[in-house]
Amino acid sequence: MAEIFHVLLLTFLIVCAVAVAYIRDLLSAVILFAAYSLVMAIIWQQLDAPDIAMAEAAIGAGVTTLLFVVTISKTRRQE
Amino acid sequence: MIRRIVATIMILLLGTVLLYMTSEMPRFGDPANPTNNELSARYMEDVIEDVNIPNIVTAIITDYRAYDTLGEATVLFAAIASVLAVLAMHSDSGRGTKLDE
Amino acid sequence: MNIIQGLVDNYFYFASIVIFLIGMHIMLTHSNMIKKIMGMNIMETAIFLFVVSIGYVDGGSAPIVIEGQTIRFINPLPSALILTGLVVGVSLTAFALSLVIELYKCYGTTDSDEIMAIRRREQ
Amino acid sequence: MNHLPIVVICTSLIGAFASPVLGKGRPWLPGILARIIVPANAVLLGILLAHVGDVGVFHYFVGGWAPPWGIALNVDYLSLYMAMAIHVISTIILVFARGDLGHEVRLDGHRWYYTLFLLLVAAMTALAFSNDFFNIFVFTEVATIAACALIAIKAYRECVEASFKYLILSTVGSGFILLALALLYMVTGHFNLSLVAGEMAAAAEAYPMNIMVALVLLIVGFGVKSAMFPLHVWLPDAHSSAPSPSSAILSGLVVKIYAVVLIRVILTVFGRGVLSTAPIAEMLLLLSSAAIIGGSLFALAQRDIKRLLAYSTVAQIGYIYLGISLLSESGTMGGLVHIFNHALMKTLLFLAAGAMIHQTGLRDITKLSGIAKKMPITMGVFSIGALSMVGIPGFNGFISKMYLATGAFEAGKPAFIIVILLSSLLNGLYYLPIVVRAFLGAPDEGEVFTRDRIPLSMTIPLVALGLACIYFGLIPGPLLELVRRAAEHLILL
Amino acid sequence: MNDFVLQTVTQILMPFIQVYGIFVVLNGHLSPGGGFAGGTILGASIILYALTVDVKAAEGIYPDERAEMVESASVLVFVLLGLISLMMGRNFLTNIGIFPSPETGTLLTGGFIMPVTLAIGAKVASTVITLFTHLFEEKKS
Repeated sequence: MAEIFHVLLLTFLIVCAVAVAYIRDLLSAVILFAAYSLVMAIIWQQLDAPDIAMAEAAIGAGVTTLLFVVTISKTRRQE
Repeated sequence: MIRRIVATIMILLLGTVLLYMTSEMPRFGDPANPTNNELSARYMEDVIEDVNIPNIVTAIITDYRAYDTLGEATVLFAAIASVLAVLAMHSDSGRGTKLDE
Repeated sequence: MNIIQGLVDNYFYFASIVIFLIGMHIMLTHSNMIKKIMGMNIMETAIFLFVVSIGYVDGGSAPIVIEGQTIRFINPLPSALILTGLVVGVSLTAFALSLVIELYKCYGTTDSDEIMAIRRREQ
Repeated sequence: MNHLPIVVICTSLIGAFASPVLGKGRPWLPGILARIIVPANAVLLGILLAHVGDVGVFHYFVGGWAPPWGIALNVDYLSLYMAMAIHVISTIILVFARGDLGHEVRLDGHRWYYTLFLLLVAAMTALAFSNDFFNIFVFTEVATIAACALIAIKAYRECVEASFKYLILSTVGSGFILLALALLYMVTGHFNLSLVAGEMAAAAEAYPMNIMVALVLLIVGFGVKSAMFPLHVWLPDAHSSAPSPSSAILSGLVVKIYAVVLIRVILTVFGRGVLSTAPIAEMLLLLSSAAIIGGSLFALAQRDIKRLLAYSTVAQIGYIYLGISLLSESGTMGGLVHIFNHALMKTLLFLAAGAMIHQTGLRDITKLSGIAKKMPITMGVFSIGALSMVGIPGFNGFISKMYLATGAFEAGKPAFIIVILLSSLLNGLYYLPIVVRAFLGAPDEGEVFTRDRIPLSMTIPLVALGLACIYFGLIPGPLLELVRRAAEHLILL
Repeated sequence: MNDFVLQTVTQILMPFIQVYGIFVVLNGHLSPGGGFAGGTILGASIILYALTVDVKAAEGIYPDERAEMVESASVLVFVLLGLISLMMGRNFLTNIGIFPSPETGTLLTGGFIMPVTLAIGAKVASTVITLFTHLFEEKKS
């Protein structure tokens, strides 16, 4: 059961990564990246590494996304 | 365009090698893996005696391998210093000027 | 068949290698610099996933000692190192993004090919 | 005494951490601080070297935890040699920066410049001493960020672009390094270099793919950072657009510290057992020969003096890798001694070029004809550097080339002697015209060179470097003794 | 952004987020979390305030001079803690045996782990805020 859940999460990660590559709207790509980070945090919780899960949720989904959004607001939104 | 094709081919080649290697790796989650040696055993068994705190990960990053954490705080410091330096230096004069004049 | 069986057994490694390759592909083939940095982040998190899954042990639990209980833990060392790696990644991202903002002010674009074209025109 | 390596690293770090606060409103203070700390550390390293001569090489356990559990520092002759080189060359560059930096970086940026400089020195020293894979990764990142920022701090847009390109390629390299050390950890269960080396034979038996892929990834990862030949694309832009003191430290030291780490990893961790199973050393030989010839040919086509020097660095890195991958004692010695010799020469050339650009604003080598009438001292030491680069006997460049040639002969690969001779010829073809034109040529129309003085803080480092080039060319004994011990340590393993 | 609901909710939530961040920092050695995660949460709370209520006010809370002081001081504290053990004749960054470590499971246990975690927390929070304000505002320095 846990394996199926893991495979689903990993598939979601791969789909997100491919989508980031193909979406030309940078803001959407950043939002997808935030989703990717959150799923990554869940995976780390599943791998019994709660310390990294917390750090990833705060750093990956929070700060990195924020920095990207700020940069895009300063520059161009389309690729 | 040629650059993209070359990069794609290189990455596909690298991917084939890496995935082939993946199939030969120690099995995922196996307690008999080479990584589960005396090193991780010591961290788990002696952490209370050595460091006197229950969270093993924190014990590793702030005591056993505190030097790495010092380096990592230095990375943060380097990043913030770099960002401040770059943004401050380019704030007004000199922006957009070319090199050879 | 051995290879397929190996890949299925090591599905976490498999997935992280695939994501690593996707991230690297974004980094090397896209000309938009913000996309490049996103690719860099994806590549790094893929490696982090790889490292952490090395430390996973079937039936292990989170590495926090509870007095009087002897249970099997996952290997704590990769987790500890990746905690460091995460911060390194965000530092690199922040610095790269500040360079992108500067480049946008200098050249009016975030596309490295366009910057190359502008430089060639000026020479 | 045993604590000295960590004291050296920590004083640089403390200086770096304190500089932004101390330098607020007092832009001269961080420079003075740096010019006190780095020479003082060079002296401390000299004391440490004498101490190691008495008690032999040792490992220092940070936090008191012995290797499998904690991080060890490797205090041997290779790390001491590198750390000494870093501190001696940095001292000279820092003295030069006092006169030159005002023209390249705005005054309120000086505190950041010295902060980043000290961070870079500390990170490189830590890399030289480190005996732990993850520690190497962390300090590699510190050095990468600091080096990129030292380029981008100059307020020109070319610098920002070069810095970004450097950062992106370096990050790919870092990713490869992290993946490689994960692969090694996966099959050996350790991060400590010595312990991984101990497990290597068994692991190579059981998981040959992992070991081979990790080796290749490490070579590519550190190869990008140290500008190994086909991966050098970032170097010319980065080193030519940076402020002159930055160019000097980047070309003289930063690319080499990665080369040294790679050499240490390949020779002590993987060892000859793994190297003999695949033609890795032969590949490195071919790549470095391509670097030597290709870098020189590219340099021949340049007109911008700093760009020319940058391409020359690509060729010289080729010498270092050539010497190491010959796998003979003289070859290794030649490669290692070339690290210091090239650091002296290239620092000298970049600083002299910086002084010329500083006085005349000219970067085009064809416009520099007759400049020796204006700046005789600068051009004089530039000629010393150029002759040394070409490998004229009596200058230090000759010593390393001689050892490289002997090493090629010892290894039974005399074909590489031809490569070395050919590259000396090419070096002559692009360095000597500059010198000849500067001394004998007449100034262009419109360019009136009147004799004037550069600040003493710029002359002294130039003259010191010039004298050092001659000194180590005539009396190489003590340096060679140190290098021989470092090479023996590497070869025996 | 001038959305009243958003501003009110943010102002109500701010103290809770900050208390949680401080909790994560302080309990880093007893439960999951630590300086990195907690520091980021603390920093994120200020950024949230800046984004929804007022960037200028957030800068008033955390001006540049203070940021630079905290940046330098927190890392210096780390290095100096390591040097204390050096002065006592032990190796750099030695913890147990130099620093007092009361009984297991309490807040102050673990020698210098508490001060180090606090320093890292302060450092990370400060870095996050400074990065945001500088990329967002790019003031003249």
